[in-house]
Amino acid sequence: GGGGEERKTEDGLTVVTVAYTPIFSVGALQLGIDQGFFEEQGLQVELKQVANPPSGIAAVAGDEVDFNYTPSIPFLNAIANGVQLEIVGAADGYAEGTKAEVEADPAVGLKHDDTAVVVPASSGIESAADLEGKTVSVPARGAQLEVTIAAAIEAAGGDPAKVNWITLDFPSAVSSLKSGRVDAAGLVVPFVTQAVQAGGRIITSPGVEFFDDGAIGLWVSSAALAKEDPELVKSFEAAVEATNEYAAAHVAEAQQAAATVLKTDLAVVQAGSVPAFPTTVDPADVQSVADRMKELGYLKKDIDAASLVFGS
Amino acid sequence: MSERQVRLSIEGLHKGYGAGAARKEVISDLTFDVHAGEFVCIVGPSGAGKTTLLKCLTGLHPASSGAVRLDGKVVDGPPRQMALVLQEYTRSLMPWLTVEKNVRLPLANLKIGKAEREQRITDALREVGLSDVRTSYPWQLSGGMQQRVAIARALAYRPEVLVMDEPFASVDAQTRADLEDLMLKVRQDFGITIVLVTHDIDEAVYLSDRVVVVTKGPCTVDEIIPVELPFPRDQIETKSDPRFVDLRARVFSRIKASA
Amino acid sequence: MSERQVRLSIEGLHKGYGAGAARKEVISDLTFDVHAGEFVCIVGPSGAGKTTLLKCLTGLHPASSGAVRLDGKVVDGPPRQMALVLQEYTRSLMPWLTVEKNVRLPLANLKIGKAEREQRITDALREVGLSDVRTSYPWQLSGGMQQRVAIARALAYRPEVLVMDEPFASVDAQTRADLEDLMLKVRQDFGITIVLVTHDIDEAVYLSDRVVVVTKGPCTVDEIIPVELPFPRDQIETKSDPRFVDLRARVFSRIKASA
Amino acid sequence: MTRRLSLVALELWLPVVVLLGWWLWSAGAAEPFFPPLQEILTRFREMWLFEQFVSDVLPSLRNMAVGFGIASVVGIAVGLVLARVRLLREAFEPLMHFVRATPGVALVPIFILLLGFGPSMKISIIATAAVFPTIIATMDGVRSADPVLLDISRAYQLNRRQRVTKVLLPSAGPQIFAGLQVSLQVAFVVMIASEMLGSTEGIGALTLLAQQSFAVTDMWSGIVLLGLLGYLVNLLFLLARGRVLHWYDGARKAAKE
Amino acid sequence: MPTLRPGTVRRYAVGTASIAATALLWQWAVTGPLADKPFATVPEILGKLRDFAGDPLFWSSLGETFRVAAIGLAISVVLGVAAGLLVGQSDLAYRSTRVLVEFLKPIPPIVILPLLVLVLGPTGDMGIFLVAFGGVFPLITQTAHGVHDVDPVAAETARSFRLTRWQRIRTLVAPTALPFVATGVRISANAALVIALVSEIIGGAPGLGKDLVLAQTTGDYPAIYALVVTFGVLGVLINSALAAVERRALFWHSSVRSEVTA
Ligand SMILES: Nc1ncnc2c1ncn2[C@@H]1O[C@H](COP(=O)(O)OP(=O)(O)OP(=O)(O)O)[C@@H](O)[C@H]1O
Ligand SMILES: Nc1ncnc2c1ncn2[C@@H]1O[C@H](COP(=O)(O)OP(=O)(O)OP(=O)(O)O)[C@@H](O)[C@H]1O
Ligand SMILES: [Mg+2]
Ligand SMILES: [Mg+2]
Repeated sequence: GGGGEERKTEDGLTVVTVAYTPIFSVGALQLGIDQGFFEEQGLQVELKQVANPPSGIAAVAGDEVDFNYTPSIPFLNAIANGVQLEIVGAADGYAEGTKAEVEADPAVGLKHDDTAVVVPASSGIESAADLEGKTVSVPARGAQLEVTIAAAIEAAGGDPAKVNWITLDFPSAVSSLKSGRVDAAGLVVPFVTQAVQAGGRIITSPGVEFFDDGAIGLWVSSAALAKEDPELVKSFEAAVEATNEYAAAHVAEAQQAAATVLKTDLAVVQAGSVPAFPTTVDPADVQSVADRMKELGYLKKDIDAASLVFGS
Repeated sequence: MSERQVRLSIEGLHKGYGAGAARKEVISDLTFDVHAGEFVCIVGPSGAGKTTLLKCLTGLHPASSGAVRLDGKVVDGPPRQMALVLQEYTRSLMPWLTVEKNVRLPLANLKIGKAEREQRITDALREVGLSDVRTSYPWQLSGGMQQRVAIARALAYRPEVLVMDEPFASVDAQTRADLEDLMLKVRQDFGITIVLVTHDIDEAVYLSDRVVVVTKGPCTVDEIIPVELPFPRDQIETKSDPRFVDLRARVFSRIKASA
Repeated sequence: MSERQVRLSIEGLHKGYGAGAARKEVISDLTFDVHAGEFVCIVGPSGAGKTTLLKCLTGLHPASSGAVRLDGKVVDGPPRQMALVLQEYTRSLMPWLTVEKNVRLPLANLKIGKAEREQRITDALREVGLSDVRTSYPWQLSGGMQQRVAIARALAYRPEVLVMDEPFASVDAQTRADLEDLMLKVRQDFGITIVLVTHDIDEAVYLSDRVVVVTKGPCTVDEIIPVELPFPRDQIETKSDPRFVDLRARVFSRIKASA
Repeated sequence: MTRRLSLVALELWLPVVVLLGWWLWSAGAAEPFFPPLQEILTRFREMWLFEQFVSDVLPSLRNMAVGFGIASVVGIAVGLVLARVRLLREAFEPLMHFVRATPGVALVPIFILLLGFGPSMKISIIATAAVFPTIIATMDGVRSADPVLLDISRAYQLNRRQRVTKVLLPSAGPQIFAGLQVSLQVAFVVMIASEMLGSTEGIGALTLLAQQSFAVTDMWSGIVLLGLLGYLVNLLFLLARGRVLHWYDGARKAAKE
Repeated sequence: MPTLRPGTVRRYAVGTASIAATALLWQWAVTGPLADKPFATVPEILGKLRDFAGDPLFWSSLGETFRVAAIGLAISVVLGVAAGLLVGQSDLAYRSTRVLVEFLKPIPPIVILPLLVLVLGPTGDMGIFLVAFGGVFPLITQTAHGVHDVDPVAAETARSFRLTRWQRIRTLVAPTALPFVATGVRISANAALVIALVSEIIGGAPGLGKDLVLAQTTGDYPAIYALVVTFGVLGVLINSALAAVERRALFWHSSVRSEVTA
């Protein structure tokens, strides 16, 4: 990270460091790099993998990387706690009409939403409301899965405050589900598939239910960078926009790129959901997430999403 | 007491340290016997190999070749009926145990009652003059006192064979004389066999039935000198016996020759 | 050599171990002087406090009260011109250093050239009879050899005041005699002052200008016995001098009385 | 009395200076990740005194104490056996180093799989991680016992139990306690890590939750709590050590008198 | 001696046999009682390891992890031994720093990681810092205890000859503390590997940790366990190397000596 002269390469490109979390939608970024959208904007991207969005956010806030991938929920958590960030682009999300489609036919949930709540097939849990009073595993407390599942429970008429949340990594969650140590598990693909194969049943796709159509995964930078070097941020924004436009039109290529970056089989990626790649971030989408989180008690104060988008 | 019966026999003993080119022969073809109830002193120049010999004798170190036998049985580890006082007395007491616990430690395994055990500890400590430091730790004692704790430990064990390596090196002349007489008395009372290494020629002659003079580089028996002075012996009387003076001179000249 | 000049003075020395109720007074109101170039031997019963006295003398332990002065200056740490041979010789050598490196260790701080340093090491080791084990480690040596390494270390240091605690306890009679003569020669050649603790009364009388007899519990000066035997002394001649035999008997009876 | 006071002063001057420095520096800075010390202390009081202390701190400490206890006993026993039995040492040393180099992220799921996520899982993880420093230190300590003492115990026919309890363990005591002190530190660190997964309560769970959700002040107050507890537990440890090794400290202090 | 002595051969044979037995036990467990659990079989793991062996990226990951662990460990040894010598010898230093050190010791790397990422970024430097932070305290503890182990008689000898402070440290204190330090280094060495990995998992430097995160997100169990095996082997190798160095450096120490004479 850091500004100054050493950012320039010999070809006159500006080096930007971008932190990402290893999920399938990172394929789009790689595709965009391969397609030269960043070079067109005078940028040379240096990728840094981080384990989870919070550490990426810390890296951005400390000016150690320039941009970071984060879903809107950890982003809002950080904002609420005084971390100065700005949204500079969309990373992934749901295509228009997805929510309606899934509501009409829950079976297609997995196709769009890579998250799901799985229960043992034989359990009596039929809807999210039944999760009240149960033990539910999530990969991290206060993060996306917990918030979305809580919202689903509330929407179905249950009380999310009465859920016993428990942190578990996905492999442990799958085996704990099987051995009955948890009543339900919030999972992502490919673990959803594994859990279903091992006798699990999907009761809800909390992601689609929670989010409106539009961007969920965001590209963010520190507010300081946005202020000091708006030109740089603007070029990144433009490159991301071009990237997403191309990726949305060439999903198969994006999946292939994801398989390469994540060093996994293409089949594994294809088994996952098909992400949408929105070109821009609609502040209203983020705002509605913030409002829902406030309602559910995950945020302590009101947030004005519009002011967080770069250039606003 | 049948003194002619062989208790300990050392036969063609060889012992070296190190291996290969660095090997150093310390004991070479050493042979002698110790009879039951006998008091044998070993004298010889510093670095001759006396300590090494005692370690082989007690089975602490294996012989390179040759054999040590106790009552006809080959010694391949410390035999139960032996007790040992090592030259490195400062390091041979457990610093974490008080004086009385140091003495008690080996007694726990003997088939004797508690009362007898405590009696033996009390007696042994009294005999070496340490009754008043029972509950001190070794590191709170002077060098000579530590050495006497090691002696008390061996005495309380009441071994049949007692092996001692310069046990009186650090005590004053008076205490030394007392301890010498104590050894003679213990031998008398319990009929035990004693092998003792010393640098004090007077002491060797005063105590022994026979004095074994060993030579240096490598260690082997130079001469075995019988001491035919009458028992009981007495510090003043025996030491002024002309035979004593003769023997002393003889031992001294042997050591001088072999150094 | 002006023997009347006071080199070391011990004045009203008190020293105890422990604190509070557990406090034990070891040295009580001890006073004597050592003159420049003098050879003083200290004898006394085991556990009297001789080692403790030497440690106060060399400034290793602080006095509880009273003072030790070297050339009029209070000793509050080991003075540069002193060397010390400790009673627990096995533990005073560094096991990770070879014999010659152990001897070399304290020489590094002296303002002498490399050649002289090596010469001193060679001389000192030769004088104690250890020329052939220069590169051995202490734990490869016998007890008596280790003790001689400690002596060689002190000799090579060429101190003005040499303080030794039972330095010959573990060597054979012949070596002991040689080392005694070595001490006399060193004193003669370099005019150094020597304070030596020993349990061997013959040795004390043979070596000393004066013998200091200390008593036990607590330690204090019992008697200071001047030894007016002529120099140079000789192992056979001096020891058969009737004055020597008298002095020996006198020292012995004092120790006996004070034990 | 004045000696006491000056000792206390000696122990406290640096921490006080550091605290003051931290207070002044953090009071002015508007860094979201480095909140003012004053706020941290306020949160500390709100978070941990005293309700949460019973519901979250005590269970964590109990897990740590039990785990450390098991690690101590097992570590000393295994270290002793490995030091004395060459065949076992040669067989188990590679395995031991293998397991030690295995990251917790890979081990924790296995433990969860086998033990669920109750206290027994946490205790097992703590004990497993904390046992190694003690094993290694005990092994090294027992192997450096003075050969003269070993000769003495052989000569006097000490049986195995006596050799272990009266000779080997005491002589290795100083090394064992050095190892135990490291184990204690490991137990502390792993106590936190063990609450990373499968927990809803405990110092670690709360501190990590705070960390993940950017409640930075809460996270700092967790760190402060950990530091305080660590200091206190170490004091207890030193007290116990002093009792067991009084002969050792005494011998060394005697020489300094 | 550079030649393979019978004892060395024997040691390797026994070690290899016990590892083989463990592998068999594992294979039995994952094909038998734990068959439905997310583990990988020995052939799967070996197959994956073979793939790794042919993959230059794997080797560069390995090298990076090793580099971070080694540099971090080296720093913690230098700092830990220096600090341990200081607090071991000076009561003033010990008492002044005790509260702070004991306060810092129980703070786990995972808790302060975000702060480090903030200050140092997701880089190898951060990994090195974490490894050093994790390893330095065991070394301080061990070294300080080692310093206290100096034989009082030897210490008096050194004082009586007025050895300078530096000489005392070099010729008396350091050799006495060396066995304790050696213990400390062996304790810290494997911890260094683990912490290097953890820092990569979060920090994203191109090391094995990153590969492990990838394997976990994609649920690739053979890869997970192949990486675990890689780490274990690395740990064993590092320890063997340290033990060999130790045997040389401590030739005079009774733990090594006994094997020579007995
Ligand atoms: N571990 C060892 N390695 C090599 N050489 C050794 C070892 N132990 C002893 N020696 C050598 O063996 C010889 C005899 O040693 P030993 O201790 O038996 O002599 P000693 O007769 O008891 O002498 P002293 O009267 O001085 O105690 C010495 O030359 C010594 O250097
Ligand atoms: N650290 C200590 N704590 C308590 N008492 C001690 C300590 N060191 C020595 N003493 C006591 O001080 C007294 C004198 O000991 P010191 O070693 O000075 O005697 P010594 O005259 O040198 O005896 P020896 O001739 O046996 O060497 C002894 O009674 C001993 O028990
Ligand atoms: Mg000997
Ligand atoms: Mg003494």
